[in-house]
Parts: sequence; C-alpha cells; structure tokens
Amino acid sequence: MDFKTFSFVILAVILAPFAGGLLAGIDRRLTAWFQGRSGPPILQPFYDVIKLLGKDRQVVNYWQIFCVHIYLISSVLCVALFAMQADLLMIFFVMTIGAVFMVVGAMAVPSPYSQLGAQRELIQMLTYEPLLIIVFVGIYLVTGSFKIDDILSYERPIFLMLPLLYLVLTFALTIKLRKSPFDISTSHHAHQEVVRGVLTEYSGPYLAILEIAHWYEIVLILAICGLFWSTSWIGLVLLLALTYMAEIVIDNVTPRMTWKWMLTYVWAVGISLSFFNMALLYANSF
Amino acid sequence: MLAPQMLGISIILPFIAAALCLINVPTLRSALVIGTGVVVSLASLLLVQSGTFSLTPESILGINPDGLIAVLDFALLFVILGIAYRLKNKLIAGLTLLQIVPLAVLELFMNPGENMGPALYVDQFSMIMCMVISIVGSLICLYGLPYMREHEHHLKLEKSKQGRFFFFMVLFLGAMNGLVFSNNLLWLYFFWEVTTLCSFMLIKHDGTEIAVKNATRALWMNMLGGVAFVFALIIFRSQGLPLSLQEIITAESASKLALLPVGLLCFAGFTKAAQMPFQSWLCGAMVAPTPISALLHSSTMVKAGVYLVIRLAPAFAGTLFSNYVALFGAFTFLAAAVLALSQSNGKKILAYSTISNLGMIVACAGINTPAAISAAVLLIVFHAISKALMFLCVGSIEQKIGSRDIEDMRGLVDIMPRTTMMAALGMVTLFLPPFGALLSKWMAVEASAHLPLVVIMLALGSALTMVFWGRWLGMIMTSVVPDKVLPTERMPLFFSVPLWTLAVSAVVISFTAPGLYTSMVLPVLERFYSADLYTAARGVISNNIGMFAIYPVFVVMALGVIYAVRASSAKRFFRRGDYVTPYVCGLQDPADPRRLGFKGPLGVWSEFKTTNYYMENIIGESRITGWINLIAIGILIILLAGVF
Amino acid sequence: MAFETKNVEKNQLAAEVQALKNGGQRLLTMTCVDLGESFDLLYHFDLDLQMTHLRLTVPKGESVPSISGIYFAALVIENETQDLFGIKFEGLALDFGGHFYLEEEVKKYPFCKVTVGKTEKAGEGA
Amino acid sequence: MGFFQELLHKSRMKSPWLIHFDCGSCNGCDIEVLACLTPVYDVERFGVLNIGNPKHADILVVSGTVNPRNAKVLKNIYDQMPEPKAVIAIGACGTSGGVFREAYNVLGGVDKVIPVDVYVPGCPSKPEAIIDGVVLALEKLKVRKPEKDTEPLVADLKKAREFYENREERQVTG
Amino acid sequence: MATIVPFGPQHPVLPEPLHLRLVLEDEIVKEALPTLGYVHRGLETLASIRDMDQMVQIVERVCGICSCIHAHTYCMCIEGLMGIEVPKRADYLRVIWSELHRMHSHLLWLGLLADAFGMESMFMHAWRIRERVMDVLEATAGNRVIISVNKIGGVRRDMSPDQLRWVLQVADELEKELDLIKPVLTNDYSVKKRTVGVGVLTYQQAYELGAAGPQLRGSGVAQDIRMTGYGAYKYIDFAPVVEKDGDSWARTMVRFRELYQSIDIVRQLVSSIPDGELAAKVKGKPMGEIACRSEQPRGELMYYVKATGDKYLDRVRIRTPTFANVPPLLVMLPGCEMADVPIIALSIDPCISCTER
Amino acid sequence: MLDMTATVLRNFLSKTHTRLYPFQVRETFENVRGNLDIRIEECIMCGMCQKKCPSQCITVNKEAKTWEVDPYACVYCGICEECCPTHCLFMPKDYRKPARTKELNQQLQLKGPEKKKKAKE
Ligand code: SF4
Ligand code: SF4
Ligand code: SF4
Ligand code: SF4
Ligand code: SF4
Ligand code: SF4
Ligand code: SF4
Ligand code: SF4
Repeated sequence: MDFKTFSFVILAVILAPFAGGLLAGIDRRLTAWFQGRSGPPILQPFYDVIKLLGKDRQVVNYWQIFCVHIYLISSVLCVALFAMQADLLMIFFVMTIGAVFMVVGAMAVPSPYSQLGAQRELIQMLTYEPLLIIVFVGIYLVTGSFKIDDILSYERPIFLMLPLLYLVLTFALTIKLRKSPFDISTSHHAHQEVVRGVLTEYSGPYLAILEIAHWYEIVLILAICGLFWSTSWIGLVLLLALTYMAEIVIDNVTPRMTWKWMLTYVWAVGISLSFFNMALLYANSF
Repeated sequence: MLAPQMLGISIILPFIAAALCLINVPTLRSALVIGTGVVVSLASLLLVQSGTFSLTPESILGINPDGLIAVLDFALLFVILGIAYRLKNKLIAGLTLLQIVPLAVLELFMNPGENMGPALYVDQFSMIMCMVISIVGSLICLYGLPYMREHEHHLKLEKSKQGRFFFFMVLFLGAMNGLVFSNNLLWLYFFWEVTTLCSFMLIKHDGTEIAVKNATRALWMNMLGGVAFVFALIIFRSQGLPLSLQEIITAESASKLALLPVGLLCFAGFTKAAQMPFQSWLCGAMVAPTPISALLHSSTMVKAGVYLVIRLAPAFAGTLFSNYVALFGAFTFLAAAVLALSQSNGKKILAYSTISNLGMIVACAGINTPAAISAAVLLIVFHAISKALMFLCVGSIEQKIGSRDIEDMRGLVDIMPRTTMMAALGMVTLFLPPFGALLSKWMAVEASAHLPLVVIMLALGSALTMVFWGRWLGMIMTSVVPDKVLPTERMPLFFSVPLWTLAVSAVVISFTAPGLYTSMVLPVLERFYSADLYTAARGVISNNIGMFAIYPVFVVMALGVIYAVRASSAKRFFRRGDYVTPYVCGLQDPADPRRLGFKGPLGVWSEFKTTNYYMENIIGESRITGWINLIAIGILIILLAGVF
Repeated sequence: MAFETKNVEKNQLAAEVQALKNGGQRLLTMTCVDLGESFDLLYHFDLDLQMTHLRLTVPKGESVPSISGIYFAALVIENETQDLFGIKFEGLALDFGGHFYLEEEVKKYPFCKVTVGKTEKAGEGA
Repeated sequence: MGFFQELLHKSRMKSPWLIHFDCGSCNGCDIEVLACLTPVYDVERFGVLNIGNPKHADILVVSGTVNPRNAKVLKNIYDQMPEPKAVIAIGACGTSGGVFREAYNVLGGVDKVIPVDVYVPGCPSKPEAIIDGVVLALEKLKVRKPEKDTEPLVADLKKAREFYENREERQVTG
Repeated sequence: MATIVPFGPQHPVLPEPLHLRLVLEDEIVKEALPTLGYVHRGLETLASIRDMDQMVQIVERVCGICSCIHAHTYCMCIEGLMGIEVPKRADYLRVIWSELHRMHSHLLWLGLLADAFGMESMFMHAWRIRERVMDVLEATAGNRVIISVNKIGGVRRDMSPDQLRWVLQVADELEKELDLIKPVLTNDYSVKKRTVGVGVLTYQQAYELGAAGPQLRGSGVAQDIRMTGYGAYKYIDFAPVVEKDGDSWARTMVRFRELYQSIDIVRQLVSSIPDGELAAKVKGKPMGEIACRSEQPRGELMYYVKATGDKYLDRVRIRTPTFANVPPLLVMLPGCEMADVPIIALSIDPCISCTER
Repeated sequence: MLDMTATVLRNFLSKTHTRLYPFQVRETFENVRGNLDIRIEECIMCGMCQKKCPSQCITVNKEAKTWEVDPYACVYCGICEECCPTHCLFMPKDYRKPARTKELNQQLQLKGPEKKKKAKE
C-alpha cells in the first residue's frame, strides 16, 4: 500500500461518519417535508449521537458491549477496504461480521423484543445477502473482475448494462437503511411491535456506537451504488441523489411489511430480475 | 529421508495399534491411543518434508502386497456378507454379491497388463489429507478416552465395549491414511471398503435399535458406492486403461472413454460424502457417541468421498459432466443449509452443515478451475478442524447438560464458559471472515461467477449458513445472570488438550492460509492448471478477478477483538456504568427486579422464554426431504447421463 | 324511556339467558347494584335496537351461576363484577380471581357501599 | 475538555427523546401529547422524538392518574431510563390526580411514585403547554445530577397503602 | 417451543396501557391473554361523593376522545328520569359536537393505525387534518379535547352563525383531504396486504361476542344506535355504514366511510338548526332507574342510572364499547402473526380508559 | 402500490403546515378556558364555587377571607365561573404555564366587600 492509498483510506475512515450523519440529517429533514412538517435541523443526528455518548452506561450484559464494538470495527474496516479498492466480495463478507455480531449482541440479552428482533434481523440478512452476491456477480460479468480498481477503470457506466440489478441492489439498500417496507427487525423509532428489535436493549453510548457504525454501513452501500455510475461525477451524484430520494418516498408511502412477505417477495422479484438482467447481458454479448 | 518409513508408519501403525486395543486393559488402551496419535501425527508432519514421490512396496511382512490386498478384499467382503446375513438384510447381501462377483472376475479373468502404476503416490494433496487425518483424527481419539468412560458410566454398562470402540477408531485412521496415499485403484478400493465397514461398526456401537437401523442404512448406501467403484474398475480394465489414479487424471488418452468410469467413481465419492440424496446415512450416524460423529464428519469417511472427487477433477475438466457436478454440489450445499435451518438438534445442525460444506467442495470440483480446486482443498482442511472442534464441544455440552437441543443451550456461557467460548470460536471460524472456511467460500463464489445457477445456489446457501450459525452463536451467548461472576469450569485433561489444540490451530491455520496455499496447494494445482491461479503475497491472496487481504483483515479484527474485550470487561465497566434488566414493557417484578420475565395476566409470573424460528411446517425435515431427494436424484441422473 | 325488567330466579337464569340467545338477543352488559343486604344483577340485552333487561336479586355472600358458557363475552363483565362487588360466579370460563382490575394493595370489593365511607348514608337513605 | 463539555450540554438540550407513558389517563392528555408530534406542532424541530423505549429516552412524559397497578410499571420505566433524565407530568390527572383524585383506585399524581420535574396543568394540557413543559425540562437534562433515586417501589406502595387507610377522612373534608 | 412476549402496558405501539401476554411460535400467536386495570380509576363510585351536576364533568373524563358523547348520554339519563324536555336547538348542538368528535376520533384512529403498521406519513396526514376539527372545537366550546358543553337540561354554549358557517367550511376541507387518501385505503397493495384478511370476525362471531360499533358493522351487522333517533338524529336522514368482510380492512373502511357520513350529518344539521333556548330549567332530584344508549365513535355506549331522590345518585353504570370489544379481540388474536397484533388491536380502536373507567 | 405518493409529493412541494411555536404564537380563540383567576375584591366569599366545583379544588375560607384554587387539580371546566353570583371569577384565554413546582393560587382579600358592608351601614 503506497502512501497515497493509505492517506485516502484514513481520510475515508474519518469522513465517512460525517457523511453518514449528514445524510441521516438530510433524510430526516426531507422525510419531514414529505409529511408536511418542517423537521429537525440537518445536524440533528450529530446532536443525538453526542447526547447518547454522554448518557450513563447501562447494559444487560457484557456481550452487548463486545458486540457493538465488533460491529463498529467491521463497518469501519469495510469502508477502509473499499477505499483501498479491494475485492467487493471480500468487503461484503467482512460486512457480515458486523451484521452477525449485531445479531449476537441482540440475542445475548434475555429480552423478548431483542430476541425477536434478532430473529428478524437474521431473516433480513437472509434476504439481502444472496441479492448482494448476485449483484456483485453481475458486476463481475460486466467488468470481468471483483476488484474495485478494475471496476472503476471500466469505461462505461455499469448502470447501463445492469439497470435491473441496480434495482435489486436498492432492495438491499432499503433493508440496510431500515426503511419501510423493510424496517422489520428494527426501525428509527420504536413504533413497532418489537419495540426497536435488535436495538431495544442498547442504550446510551452503545446505541451511539451502533448509530455511527450504521452510518459507515450506509456510506459503504451508497458507495457500492455509486460504482454503477463511476465514470462521471455528475452521473454519480445524480444517481445517488435520485436513489436516496426514491428511498425516502418509498419509506413514506408504504407500511412496514411482514418478514414472510419480505423473504418471498424480495427473493422472487430479486432473483427473477437478476436472471432477466443476466439474460440481457448474454443476449448483448452475442 | 525417511519418507517411505513415515508412510508405512502412518498406514500400518494404526492397524497394529488397533488390534492391540482389543486387549481390554484401560491403561494400555490409553497409552496405545495416545502413543499412536503422537507417532502418527509426527509421521505426517515429517512426511511433509519430502516432496512428491511414489512407491510400490516390494513386500509387506514378506507377502506380495497386491496379493495380500486382493485376499483382504475378499475377506472384507465376506465379513460384510456375514453381517448382511446376521441382519437378514437382502439389500446389503445383494450389494455385497454385486461386488464379490465382479471383483472375482476382475482378479481372475482380466489381465492386469503391463501398466499398473505405483501402488502408493504421495503429493502435497495427500500430505494435507494425511495431516488432517492423523492430527485431527488422533485428537478426536484422545477426546474419546474420557468421553467414553463417562458415556459408559451414563449407560451403566456392565462390560466395557471400549476395546472394540477404539479398535475401529484407530483402524479408521490407518485406513484413511492408506486411502489417501493409494494410487492403485485396487488398493484404494480396499481402504475404501475398510472405512465403510468401520463406519458401520462405529455407528452401531451403542447397539440400540435405532443405532443398528441407522448403521444398516449407512452400510447399504456406502455399499452402493462400492458397487459403482467395482464397476468403474471393470470398465477401466476392459478399456485397457491402467488402474492408476495418477495416470487416469494425467493421461491424455483418458478423455472421452474414461468419463463413464470416472463418473462411477464420482458417484462412489458422492455416497461416501453423503451428498443428497444420500445424506440420510450421515444424519443417522448422529446416534453414535460424539467422538464417532466427530471422526466421521471432520477428518475421515466423508472426506474420503470428496477427496476422490477432487482427485478426479482434472479428468473431467471442461466437460458438461463437470458443470453438472458443480450444480449437484451446489444443490446439496443449498438443500442441506435449508434443512439445517429447520433443526434445533445441535448434532443434526452440525451434520447438515457438514453435508452442506461437502456439497460446496463437490461443487468446487465441478467448477473445476484452479480457484475452485484451491477452495475445495482448503475447505477440507479448515472444515475438518473447525467441525471437529464443534463436535467435541457439543459432546462435552451434551454430557454436561444432558441435551443436544440448541434451545437448551441458551445461556450456556454462564454454565460452561470455556467450552462455550471454544464452540463460539468453532462457529465463527466456520462462517465468518477472516477465517479459512470463509476464504474458501469466497474463492468458490468467485470461481463460480460464470455459472449463474450455481452461483445463485451458493449465494442462497451461504446466507442460510449465516442464519443457522448466527443464531446458534447468539443463543449460547445469552447471558442469563447479568452481573454474576463467571463460574470457572473444569475440564478433563483429554478434553482440554484436543479442544485447545483444535481451537488454536483453527485460528493459526486460517492466519497462515496464504503460506499453506503456496506451499501445499499451489504445487498440486500447477501440475494440471496453468491459468488463473491464485498467488499469495504479503498475506493477500489474489488472482486476476479478485483478492482477499487476509493479513490486514486479520490484524484489524484481532486488534478490534482485543479492544472490544477490554471495553466489555466487567471491571472497567463498573467504574462508569450499571448492569440493568431487559425491557419488558415495565412489568418487572418490583420485589425482585433481577428476575427475568414479567408479571403477566392473572398476576402470574412468566419466565423469559424465546425460541428460534425453525419454520417446521414450511421447511421441516420430514416435509421437504422427499422433494429434495427427488430433485437430487434427478440431477444425479442427468449428471450420469452427462458422461456419455 | 321506561325501564322494565323481568325478574328471574337463580336457577332459571341460565335457561332464560339461553332462551334470549336463541331469540337472537345480543348481550349488552350486566350491572350490579348494591342494595345493602343483597345485590341486584341486571342483565341487559338488545335486539333490533330494543333493550330487554333481566333482574336477578341475590343476597350478599351467595354465588351466582356464570353465563359465560352461553355468552363468551360475559366473561369480562363477570370478572369485573367479581372484582368490584365480590360476587362469586360459578363456572367462569377464565377466572382472574379478583385481580382483573385490582392489585392486592387495594381494598376488597370497593363498589360495595359498606366499605365506602360517605356513601353509607346515601345507601341507608334509599 | 471545556469544548466537549459545552458540546455535550448543547447536544443534550437539542436532542430530548421522549417516552410517553399513559398512566391511566382518559386519553385526553395522551392525544394532546401525540398531537405535538404532528405537522402542526412538529416538535421534531427541537430534536424531540417519541422514542417509545425507556432505555433510549431522556424525558418521561406521564399523563393520567396513578393507581397501584400502573404505579409499578411507572416506577419500573423510570428506573430503566439512564441518567440524565427528566419527568414531565401532564394534565390535572398527572399533576395531582385531577377530578379523580378521590376515586378509590387512584393514588394521586405522578409525584406519588417518581420525582417530577415539570408539571403541566390543564385538562387536557394544550399542545403548546406541553412544548413549554419540554423546554422547561431541558434544563434538568443539561447537567447530569449524580444522585440516584434508589427508593424501591415496595416502599412507595406501602405509602400508597397508607394513603388508602385515611381515605375516608379525606373524603369528608373534601 | 414458544416465545412469550409481553405486549404492553408501556409499549410504543399501544398509546394506552393494555397488556397482552402473547405466546408465539415462529411469530404466530398461539395464545393471547389480557391484563386490564392499568387505567381503572373507579370513577363510577365518585357518584357517591359528587352530585349529579358535578358528575357531568366526571363522566366526560371517562374518555377524552368522545367526551361529549359520554356527557350527552349521562344527561339523557337524568333528563329521562326527571322528565325534562331538552330544547331542540340544544339537541342539534349536542349532535353537531358529537359528530365533530366522531370525525376527530376516527382521524386520530386512522393515524394510530398507520403508525402501527409503520406508515408515518399517513399518521401525519390524518392528524394534520384532524387539527382543523380541533380548532373548531376549541373555538366553539372553549377547549380542544374535553369540551364540557353539556349540562343537564341542555348545553352550556351556543354556536354563532359565523361559527356554524365555519363548521361547514371545515367539513368541505375535510372532505377534500379525505378524498386524497381514499385510494390509499381502498387500493394500495401494501396497505391491503397488511389489513385484508387480518383479524377476521364473522357475522356470527361478531354478533355473539357482543362486538360493538364499527367492529360489528365491519362484520356485516347493521347496528347503529343513532338509528334510535336520540338527540337530533331523529330529524335527519342517514343509514348505518356496513362492510361485509369482517377483517381489519373492513373495519378501516367502516370508519373511513363514517367520516364522510359525519360530514354529511353535520351539513344536514347545520343547515336546519332551529333557534331557541339552550337549556331547560332543572328542578328537584331524580328518582328511579333508567338505561340510555348512544353511538360513540367506537360503538354503542350505555348508561344505567339509579337514583333515589337523594342528593347523590345511587348507582351510575357505564358500559363502553371498547369493553364490549375486548372478547372479540381475544378471539381474533390467536393464529395471527406477531406483526399483525398491533393492527388487530388497533382495528377495534381500543380505548382502555373507558374500558376500565 | 404507491397510492400515497401523490399526497406525499404534494406535501413536499407545498408550504409546511407547521406552526412555528414558540417563535410564532397563534392568537388563541375567543372564549377559550385557559386559566382560572379571580378578581378577589369582588368576591363575597359565598362558597358557591367551592360547592359546585366538580373537582373540589376551590377552598373558600370565610374567616380568613381567602380564596384558593389548586390549579393542578382544576380541570378548567368553567362551572365555578358560571355559578359565581358576582362574576368575580373569570377564565383568561391563555393557558396556564407549566411549572417546576406545584403552587396553589391563593388569594387573600384585603378590602372589597368589607367596604361594601360599611357602605351599607
Ligand atoms: S449424554 Fe453423551 S455421554 Fe451420556 S450417554 Fe448420551 S451420548 Fe453418552
Ligand atoms: S387531566 Fe383531564 S384530559 Fe388529562 S387525563 Fe386527566 S381527565 Fe383526562
Ligand atoms: S373508547 Fe373510551 S377511552 Fe376510547 S376514546 Fe372513546 S370513551 Fe375514550
Ligand atoms: S362515548 Fe366514547 S367516544 Fe363518545 S364521548 Fe364518551 S368516551 Fe368519547
Ligand atoms: S415508521 Fe419507522 S421510522 Fe417511521 S415513525 Fe414509525 S418507527 Fe419511526
Ligand atoms: S347566591 Fe345563593 S348561595 Fe350564594 S350567597 Fe347568595 S343566597 Fe347564598
Ligand atoms: S374550572 Fe372547574 S374544576 Fe376548575 S375550579 Fe372551576 S369548577 Fe373547579
Ligand atoms: S362563587 Fe364567586 S363570590 Fe362566591 S366565593 Fe366563589 S368566587 Fe367568591
């Protein structure tokens, strides 16, 4: 790793949470506007996190603390690896460390909500993981590599060849963003039958750490979305902005669905979209 | 160079030691098991020093080895026939006869010709296998010593059956070593059948009705593979091909003609590796005491099956058959993962996860690119270590809590913290990066990227894997007593030695995966493949389509774990925080707020109680096994048709 | 709105209620009134916006047959009455044992006039 | 450390998360609390979220009268909130028991069970009043008060019991 | 193999303290047991220390949401016992206020339902348009929620012609806003996915379990106490809203269509409101027994009053619709999914405060 | 599926519905019962309000000439205002502000009716 990459990685790791927090702030503001309210200040997520960091610590057991830290570290590592332009699939697998430990942390607590949330979180992972792998495979089929540097050097926007797979990716994005209709295991507020699912038993600083880790994850996934239009800055920003806007609208116009529906619907739609897109690719290449 | 001697030791010593184990003296038996374990392990390590070589022993104990093997073959088959008679099982008898007769024809009427090839062949692949068998296998045998004492104590046996037990256990190691070193297919066949017999005897060890039933099933399924094996031999010979593994896979001539017998051998491998639809024998084997399951699952038996398939992979590279094998393996991977998801029986989960992993290995052999084959070989190693660890942990847990249901393991960390940690480590090494099993999975997915159907199955399967491991990992960590000091746990010496060794090696070997790859896997691959090989430099394994940075991930995660452990240590935490009880909508018991649960309707106390989702009525074992078998048989038929 | 009630005896209660149910009546609710020495239990029914009322008078300390077997919905009403007046209902489908509304800390049978301070006078006056 | 201290205090003031517990209210006050969240009042402008889980909340908003059954719940919820925290009692019922304070199953206001920081009168309190109440409570959140309320509920309930014992006398004077 | 989950009393989805002990298996509810009593105040006993005029204010506070209907029904009882003739204008005003209450109650409920299934924007929308109704109430009656307009013999406040015109205007606005979200409830795939077939109560069950109000009408029973023509209902023209399916969606639709119905009723009343006295004179003490009914947003309400000619009433018994809807809830829950529990619970529009009084 | 979109977008494009309380305070409607107060000089200490109050939160002490209301128990129903013979009770439309501590609203009459009595004599 030369110095340039190294400094880029450091920069990415430092800036990612700010970007994520800002994004969350904008998200809340826009959501408010969509609901006819004026909404919180853009910096609200930062206030929230700082406040949480300053609250008293209380946990049910030490595993929770262990697990949040692992979650944070794995998300940071993912962002760093992305900045290093490593292998997409590897980044994905590293990301699962965090996801799994989040579940373990939730299951470590003998609380019904946390446990139900953990089960649902597992189902959510079950839903989006195959889709992400398939998306990466799709990218490979186009660019011939899983490595981000190779993908970035591909001369055309991948989006043009993989529009449907991009849609599949946004399913995963919605699940990761914990937005309706997929805010099943946990959500931004606790207005949900499982209270806040996996997050129910976290509080104070640990909740803050989870939030920061979540920001890293969001940045990572948006970065992956960004790969689909990596050839020009304008295209990239436009694509991401539109995607995010669509996410917020979808969040506001759909109720939360059940996990059974999610699993069957997302798999069925996701996999058929992927097949269709791959078929298009093959048809194109002949 | 003592290579030939080491080779001899690792095959013959277990046979001799096994025979001595039959003398029913506990101390002698312990000494024998420990001694053999140590010697065989050392031998396997020493063997690594030597390079590739082949060998045809002049004589064994003064007898012509080929003749000896032939005689033993028949002896073995007649023993099985005897067993079939005792069990009054016509199927097994028929299958045995189907082997005796062709074998006789082969030995008596078909001319061996000139090109026999060497009897034994040693390369890095067989060395890896030998190390796995010898070291992991021996550790399991060691673990068996205290385990079986406790086991017979539980069962209140009058007369110890441990002599027989260790006879077959140790014998198994020898047979497996023989199997992986054999080049002559007739030798290979002999060892193959020895493992079949051993596994039968071990599964029925407890002698209960269900044990006998499951053992019988294991026997006939494996005999089915044996039949395929014998017919493969006959076809080889009738086509004038040598019965030498190395020549079959390297010879240019062995292209189209040899595909049928190769297919049959693969079929034999599938039965031994418990691929769908033969998974039931391996699940049935769960009735046996845990060391047996551990042995069958991790380092021996099933590994023999995949070993053979991988060995044969170059012979069918680039054929349609190969793609079908990939599909077949991927299907097994997925189906077994689905079944594992529906299980709450810990050993069953382990069993299905084994089958699933073997499916992945078979799929890799079918994908048949160097990346895939590296994945397969590495997965054998990593899976063996971690799975052995898991089995041994579950064994200890079962002896302590008297159940193998994972629902009963909730909160285990408060009862047996050490074993729980080991089990957690075992699970993590099986399904999370940066550990080896996941490295292999990564390689497999990237290698299969051009086969959409296969990659989707792998993707689905790997997500399912994540779920059933993740929740098990979570539930054993459910700490029920929030602020109690952890109880210390005492383990017998021969529990802790194997557990620690396996746990440490699972981590260390994962860390040294790049080195392992360059020194042990690459040389084998280079003989058959030239393009797209992975290179391992500075802890990063990469090829032209992907790369996996093992050292960086390892280092960061290790630092992270250290930090997290410090952050969560009770001493540090107490300075700033508080342990509290979970949220139950405000219904805590005011008199005893530490109690877990809530005061519900009618003023009745409800204990904390949760279960995982097993979705019994959607993917329950009894519901979908039939369908899975049907599909698997379908794929198998297409696959075998693919050889023509 | 005139208020007419039909008096029933304890042993006819089930039969009467069953008859009303067969006639398509909906159980609205029941009311308990403390008469000092005895309780008035009023059962209110409705059919096509017309109410029918049954009146059962039981001396204090006596138990009453539950009609929750006939109308499942009576379960909550009877539990409530049991909490507040201490009338025992025989054959309750689900008996909350006097803790339907009330915790142990609360005085027994709060709706009975004897236990409530100032109302005693009003009760006697009646 | 001064800067971080300031930042923390500012953040605490700007991010009060509420948990609302209906402690036997007639719904009048509940719906007014909820009305604060709606577009017309939109308290999220001040960073207020109705977070719903005591472990995440900073301010406990209680409406309604306390009775022995919900007193335990109220106390438990209060105990599960991490410091710094504040309590707002809403409405006549929450502050004193309101019209119901002489009913037999009513202990009185919220302050019978947990310490209350802000009282918002009204029946029901107007949404504006509730917003004012939240603002008033922020001061309490700014600096973490070291003392912890450790009095067990059992003792509180004993007090409640005593409250009942002399209930009849109070009725006559009332 | 089961998971036991406490649902309430403090639960973010349920604004009110109801507790359900749920036994789940793979998130399917196998068993549901309730605990009540978190809101029980025992206010019926207050009749023994508060006179009949003071009781008007107390029964209003049985429930804040339909407060004025409680007071109305109670007054009907006393007026019935004492033979008081309520002036016609008072009857009209009482019913206008009642229907305004029904509107705000249904809108509020719609918002809570949307919040329960995680559709925040719908919650915001419903509560935003509800604020218009609240403004009307505040301006005409002096308070937003508990309006205290009823007294024995009539009403305490009048509505000026300006205010009446304003009511009509708000009704028009409301109708427009409702038209906007109508397709969401009638068509939207995801909303229907969450409500259709969830918590089915058949005609027979609804009838036998004593369900009330929209719960009953959602199952096809055309029972609406307003048809008895109490208050000013006898002067106007309307028919009960009925849906056949008996599921959560049907109940949603009943309430949604009732919003339109209320708008219509308010229009009829405002256009034909007579001039006259606001209240009749009340003299003496009541004597005797009476039971009166009315239709709350949540269903039929019944008051039983027994008076002995004393300063204090002998017995006041309030039977509220939510109380009647508890048994059907217990029947609907087993077999549903955990995620549907809040929807089913909200589809009966639970108001624990009047359930337990 | 996305039937709510129209409404949401309309919200997005139109002005927010938020009243920026406390920066913008809306004029309260006339005749709103916000608070309860007394012009104590006009009170004749008749105790009518105390008698009629449904919440029983008014205490009138004829000897000490004090009138006292517990604003935290008062439900702002306006009954006392209506029954007061001298109309000295009145209900300002601004709601009573929240407070850190509960304080009774106690008013002591110093002059008022006494003067009247003297005048009569
Ligand atoms: S619990 Fe384990 S040791 Fe005991 S009898 Fe069973 S298998 Fe043997
Ligand atoms: S203060 Fe008034 S509105 Fe609030 S809960 Fe009490 S009675 Fe209801
Ligand atoms: S149902 Fe009862 S508690 Fe609910 S709003 Fe109506 S009266 Fe109030
Ligand atoms: S009957 Fe119900 S809805 Fe109507 S005023 Fe009373 S509590 Fe409110
Ligand atoms: S739907 Fe989700 S994000 Fe929206 S308010 Fe409810 S819990 Fe919060
Ligand atoms: S108004 Fe009536 S009660 Fe009051 S002082 Fe005059 S006479 Fe007495
Ligand atoms: S406004 Fe009502 S509650 Fe308040 S003092 Fe006057 S009469 Fe009593
Ligand atoms: S009713 Fe009026 S004059 Fe009489 S005591 Fe009360 S405030 Fe004074």
